[in-house]
Amino acid sequence: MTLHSFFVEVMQVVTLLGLAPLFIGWVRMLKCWSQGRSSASIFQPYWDLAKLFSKDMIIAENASWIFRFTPYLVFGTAVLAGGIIPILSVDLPLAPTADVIVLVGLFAISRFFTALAGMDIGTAFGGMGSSREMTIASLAEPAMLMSIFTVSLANRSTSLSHIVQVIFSGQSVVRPSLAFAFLAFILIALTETGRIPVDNPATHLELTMIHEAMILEYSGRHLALIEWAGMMKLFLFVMLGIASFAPWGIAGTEGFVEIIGAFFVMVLKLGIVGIALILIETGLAKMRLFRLTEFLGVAFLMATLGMLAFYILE
Amino acid sequence: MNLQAAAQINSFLAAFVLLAAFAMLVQKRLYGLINLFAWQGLFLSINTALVGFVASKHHLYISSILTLSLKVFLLPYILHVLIARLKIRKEVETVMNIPLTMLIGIALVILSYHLMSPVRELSTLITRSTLAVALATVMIGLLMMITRRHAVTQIIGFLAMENGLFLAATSATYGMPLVVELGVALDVLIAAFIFGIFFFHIHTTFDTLDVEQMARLKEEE
Amino acid sequence: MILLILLCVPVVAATVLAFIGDRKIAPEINILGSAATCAAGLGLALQVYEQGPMMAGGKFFFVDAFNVYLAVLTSFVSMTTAIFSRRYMRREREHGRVGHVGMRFYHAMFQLFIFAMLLCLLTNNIGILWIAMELATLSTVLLVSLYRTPTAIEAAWKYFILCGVGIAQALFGTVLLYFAAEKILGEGGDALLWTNLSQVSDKLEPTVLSLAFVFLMVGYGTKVGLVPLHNWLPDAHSEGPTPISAVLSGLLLNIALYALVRCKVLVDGSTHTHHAGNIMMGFGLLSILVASFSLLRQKDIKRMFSYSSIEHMGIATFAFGLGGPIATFGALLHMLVHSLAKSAIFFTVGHASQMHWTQEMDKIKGLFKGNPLVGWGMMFGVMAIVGMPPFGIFTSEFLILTATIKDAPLLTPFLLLGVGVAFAALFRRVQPMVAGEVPTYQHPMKVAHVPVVLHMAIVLGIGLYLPEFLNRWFYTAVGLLK
Amino acid sequence: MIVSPIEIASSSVVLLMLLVPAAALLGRNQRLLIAICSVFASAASFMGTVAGVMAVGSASVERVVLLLGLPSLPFHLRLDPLAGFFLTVIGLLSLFVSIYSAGYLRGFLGHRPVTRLVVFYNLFIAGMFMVVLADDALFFLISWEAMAAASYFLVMFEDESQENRRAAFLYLVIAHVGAMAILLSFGVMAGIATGFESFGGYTFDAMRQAKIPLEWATVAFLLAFFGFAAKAGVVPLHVWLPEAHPVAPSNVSALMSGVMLKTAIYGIVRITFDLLKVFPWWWGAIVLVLGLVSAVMGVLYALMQHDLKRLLAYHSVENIGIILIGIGLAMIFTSSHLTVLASLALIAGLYHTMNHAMFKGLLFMGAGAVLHATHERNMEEMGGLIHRMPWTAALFLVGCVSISALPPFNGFVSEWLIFQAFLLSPSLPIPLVKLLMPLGAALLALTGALAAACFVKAFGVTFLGHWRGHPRPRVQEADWLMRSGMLMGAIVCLLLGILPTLFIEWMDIVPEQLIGYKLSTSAGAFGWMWLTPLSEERASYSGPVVFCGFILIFAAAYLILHVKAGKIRRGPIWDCGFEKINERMQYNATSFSMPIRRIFGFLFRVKEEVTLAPQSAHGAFPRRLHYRLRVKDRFWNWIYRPIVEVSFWASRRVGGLQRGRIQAYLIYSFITIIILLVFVG
Repeated sequence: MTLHSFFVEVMQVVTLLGLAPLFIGWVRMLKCWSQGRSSASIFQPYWDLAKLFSKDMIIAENASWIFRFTPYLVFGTAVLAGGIIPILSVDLPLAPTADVIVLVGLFAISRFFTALAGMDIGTAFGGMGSSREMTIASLAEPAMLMSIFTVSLANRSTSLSHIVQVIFSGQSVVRPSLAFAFLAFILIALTETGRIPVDNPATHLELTMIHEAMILEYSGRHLALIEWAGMMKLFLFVMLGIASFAPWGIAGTEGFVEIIGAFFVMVLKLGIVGIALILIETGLAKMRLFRLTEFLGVAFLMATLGMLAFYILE
Repeated sequence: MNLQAAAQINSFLAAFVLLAAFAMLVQKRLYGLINLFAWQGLFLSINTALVGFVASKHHLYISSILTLSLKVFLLPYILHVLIARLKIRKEVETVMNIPLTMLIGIALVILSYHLMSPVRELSTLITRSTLAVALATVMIGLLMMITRRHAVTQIIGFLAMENGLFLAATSATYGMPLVVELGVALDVLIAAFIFGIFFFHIHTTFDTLDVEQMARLKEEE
Repeated sequence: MILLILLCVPVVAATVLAFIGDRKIAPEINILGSAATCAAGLGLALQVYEQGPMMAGGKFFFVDAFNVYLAVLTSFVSMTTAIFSRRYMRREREHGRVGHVGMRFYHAMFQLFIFAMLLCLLTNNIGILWIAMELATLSTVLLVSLYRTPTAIEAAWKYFILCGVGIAQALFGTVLLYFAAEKILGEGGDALLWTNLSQVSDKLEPTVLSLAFVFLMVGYGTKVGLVPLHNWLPDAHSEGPTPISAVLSGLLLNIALYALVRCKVLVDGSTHTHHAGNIMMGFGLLSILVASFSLLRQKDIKRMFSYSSIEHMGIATFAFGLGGPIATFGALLHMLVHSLAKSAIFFTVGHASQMHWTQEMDKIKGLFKGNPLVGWGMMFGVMAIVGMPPFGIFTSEFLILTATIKDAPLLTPFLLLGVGVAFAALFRRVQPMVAGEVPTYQHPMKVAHVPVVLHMAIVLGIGLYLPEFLNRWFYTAVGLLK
Repeated sequence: MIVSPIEIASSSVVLLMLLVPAAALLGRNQRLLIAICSVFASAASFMGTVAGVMAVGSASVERVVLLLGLPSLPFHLRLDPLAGFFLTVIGLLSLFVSIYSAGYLRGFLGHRPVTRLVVFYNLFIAGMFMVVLADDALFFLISWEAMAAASYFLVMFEDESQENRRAAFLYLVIAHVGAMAILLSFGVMAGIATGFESFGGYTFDAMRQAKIPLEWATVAFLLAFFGFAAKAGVVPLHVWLPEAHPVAPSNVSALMSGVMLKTAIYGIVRITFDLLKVFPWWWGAIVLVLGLVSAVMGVLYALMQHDLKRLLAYHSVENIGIILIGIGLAMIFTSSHLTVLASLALIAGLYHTMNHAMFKGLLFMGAGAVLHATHERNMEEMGGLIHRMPWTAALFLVGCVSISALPPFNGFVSEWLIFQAFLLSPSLPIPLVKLLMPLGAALLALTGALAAACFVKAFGVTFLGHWRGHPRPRVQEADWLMRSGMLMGAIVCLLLGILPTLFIEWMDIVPEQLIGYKLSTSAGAFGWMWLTPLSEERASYSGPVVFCGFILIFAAAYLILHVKAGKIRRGPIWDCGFEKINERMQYNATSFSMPIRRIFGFLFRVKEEVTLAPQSAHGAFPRRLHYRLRVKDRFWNWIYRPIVEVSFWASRRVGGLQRGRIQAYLIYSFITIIILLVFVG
């Protein structure tokens, strides 16, 4: 691996860290517009993070080390994932360390610890959040795997950068199975990133919240790390979707110019995705918890159908 | 005498033994039963003696005497004494109705004839025909034990079976080896003592000799 | 010579004990007598092992690998039983369940019984075999009713009548056998000698022999306790004093089976068909199934184990019926280990029921804590009897099962069903008895360690390592039974 | 080498056997007994491990024939890589558990004598060793049943309680029925091998040589699979497992759950891949389907439990299912001659065998430590233990993370391999199985996710929050022996997670001998850091990098943020403005799993009862509310109860033969004679 690829790696992580809040800002702005409100600046998330970092913290008396350890882990997994998913280029030295399954595993472990942190304090809400989160995840995660499996079956690899390369090389024609997989992926992405209709990132009404309920006790830099990780997660899912379904524009192994190009293409895609996301969110309303099982069931079913379709039709 | 006559007499006596068995099957009175048993023993011993004479098997005389003393005198005597001692009722009732019992008995006779016919063909002895009778007697003895519910009658049935066996031993094969016959006799004797003791035990514990009383040991529903 | 000693010692002991059977030293004499018998038996075994089959008393006795190992087994188990009965009967007497006469009677009859069984085994004359068998029955009848309780008397009566009838059938069979043999061997005693019969068996008239076998089967089968001729067995074995139950279950059944097998050999030799075998297999299988299902609902401990004896006799009978080297080998081994394990179980059962003065299993509890030897003895005994490795019975059942897979694959499921049900039933009952806390009404007592430990050790040993001499023995026996 | 592995192995068995009488003698001095026996048991297990490692490493096949058993069928011992692998698994966990028990058993001092426990504990380990060493049917079965019997007594150790006795009984009966089935299967194979003319057929060698016709092979396989499944706790034969494992002393449950079940896996592999060798694809399909069912049902039942050890026991069902998925895939691939994939799947299965042994052992040891400290098995009462027992908590957490298949721990690697095997299945020729594959992958994924949920519950409810029950016990940390036992387990879990390539290279000989393909050539192609099952285009995973990545990023974030460490205040819990929030208000096991119960409820017999106590004086609110929840296993009513009822019905019928009337008995013999006479004449 060359100096160049290391540079790319760093570039990616920086992009991730830098752009994730911006994307959130963009999404929020769109949301306000769509609801006819005047919006905060697109850079507002940065200010929020900065504020949280500078604050000092209150931790509940009986918080154990798990509670304090979780934010770093969540943040760490997000960054690590950023080094693996081809955002700008497929030529990543870290790419072979982890394929899609590992990626799902990374998200899973951060969820695992977030849920534990939720139970650590011993409030009703923490427990509630963890319980709901794990329930949803236990349906969403397999669906996620299924839809990704379909893609990787189609491209005969589970390593993302290879998938992208295969798609570039044009070996993989458009397939019905991929359609199923894509649909499933959208539903799951909404679930995993805690968007409407599954969870409402804006709410703090105790009984409706899921993700928020777990991190209720966090403050200061811990909260900042978790918020930031959350933003990155949304960003990463978008990137994951792009890489596995519409990777065109991601740079190959050549010089800097492509990467600059890839950067702008990516920003463009982000903008579009943001709009799409808002359209979905304004279109739907938050569901009751037990309606979610149907929602996720559909996702799971579709993903499995996609894989079946691959086996039957191709 | 000539073998023909001997065979005649032999089968005649055998028939008598069988007849006695049938009579026992339907005899209700205890004393009568014992007497019939004694008669059966008598026929048996005569038959044995006859066979011994015809076939000049002298050890058969001994077994005939054994039979006489044991089955005709000793056992009936013991039974009489016991009955007297225990002051048990004279009447015994049968469990099944007599005609049916008779029919079954006859069926048994037919069956045993049928079964023994191949064996008869093989035998060259003058007494071959009595083998079937012997089997029938054994079976009827068993049938008697089944139909009666009185300890004494059961024992008599058991002894009747023994008679049948004796008949078989003497008729089918001019007598078993002497040592065996002696042993069998000894066993019968011991058995006699044992059931003697038993009558007392049963009578003292259940103050009746009705075996129907002895049905405690069983698998519960 | 040794053979005569072997037979005389019990008679002498019986006569002596008939007079002084109620003295304090009577148990010791009893033990001494049976120990001497056992020694003689071992001597005889050694002789046979070195010189092969032998006759004695002018063809009157015949000893080969088959019966000598049973003779040794018989004398050995009767010795250990005598040791066990010392403590047991003393306690019974202290508790006033038997009086002076009873004790005399008990000891005398015990020795007489041993004599009868040994005579059964060693005689060469099928008639004598029958007589000895009857003698064995008669000598135990009154022992069964020793306690004079209504149930005991009832049991003894049934035992007496049913076995008497059965034995009568056997005599008829013997007569027929003689009838057939006489044509070949001429009249007189020789015609009943097994040695002669076995030589000429193929000349014997098949029809007669198959008829004879029916009667012998029913007759000796009654003594073996094969279903549906078994009804006397649970009663008799559960009502008598426990030492008697031990020898009845452990030995007498074996002897009867031995007689049956001897007859089967002749019949097979004559008819050249597998009829006899099939009949035995039928009886065996029926016994296994009926017995094992009956086990499920037992409440009386001794009754339960007598049902298990029926089951195991069924297995052995089945195996003999199956024939073939492996099955026969298994059957012989099974007879050996079963009688050892079963008598060991009865020893522990006797002590257990004495500790609680009841035979109801619901009342027996906490033996592990109360008396480890009894508790663990019973536990391991049961594990052995249900065929758990590494005990010997597993080996025999292993052989029998695998042989069945070969010769009668369709019967294997039934066999397994029986064995499995018996397993569940026995454990279901034994577990609560051995485990748990000691109940208040349990009183400690001194128990006879030696017999239990000895038996279980041998059973375990055979399971782990079958000595070469036993192996050779069984093989020669298998050869004889071909 | 100087001493051959099999010598070491057999001497370790001998050592364990010698401990039995020794323990019986030392019964007087319990403390000494515990010390000595733990030391020697650990030594023996260590020897076993060494032997196993050497056997696999040297790829040697050694035989020994003992002069025991039947003279014509002596005991055959054989140590080949497969046996060596399982020997390693068993030995390793036994080592850890033996060290652990040295501390754990002290808890019994003063309460009850542990002689029995120690004796059968050693017998148990010896039995497991012998099972994998056995090379003929008789010795295999003897060791198999010895193992079962020993564990039976261990389960029944605290025999006062009805519950324990019932569990032990159920366990023993099912185990014995299984053993009988195995016996039959051996019988069939031996019979084909030599036609029963001699005992020679009962050696495994003879069975290997034998050309067994397919229908008989099928019979043998089905019987054997039934038997081993009964031992492994495959649904629906699993009912004994959640009964027996919780009631046994925890060191024993660790061994039973961790390695005893694995002997069944060993048996399946041995019979299918080694003895029968040739088999149709649908055998594999059966194994695969049953594996999937067990995995899903196991984890779902586990989620419903609130007894910690019971929960873990159900997870054993799940993991056995996962292992069987791997084995089943391997069988399918083998039958369609895809050796590469077959060895991949087999490796995955065996890898998970190893992993499950480690983390399940660790978890049971942790549960034992909790039980030991709190005398409580019911999670509803627990909570907040992480403050009192930090070590146990941390180590238990490692177990939780591993079993939930999360990187960088070991559980993840094996499931990752199985997923790879699934993803490579399109090359299968059999259409029916091809359809099975995606469903299989889906269910496996579901299982993993549910397992994560279940262990968030297990750890969160047990160790986090506040103590729920009152009174609050005096809890103190497990002693150093118990901790070190668990620590070793945890370390192995981590190593297996981050260094899979080395491990695979070590155990690679097993599939090479059974299937005939060496995976490590491709798997280790990029050095020890990169695990690339087939090719790095296909898929790749690097445990070390992920692990280091974590470390680095933590470090970085932590350092950067603590340059100016804003001070941390400890404050009371924020109660969202509600009044007096107390520990009874925490989510507990039942409430945590409530949503999942709602979703998958149709799989169980769920009984919910809510009763309101009479209204209080002023009416508005009920004074107290009783909530009762019962979640039952459906299989009990479907399969087991009918069997019991039928057999008792039969028993009643049979009892009709014995009604006490002597005439009836006479009639029986009368009729018997008549029938026989007619039959003959």
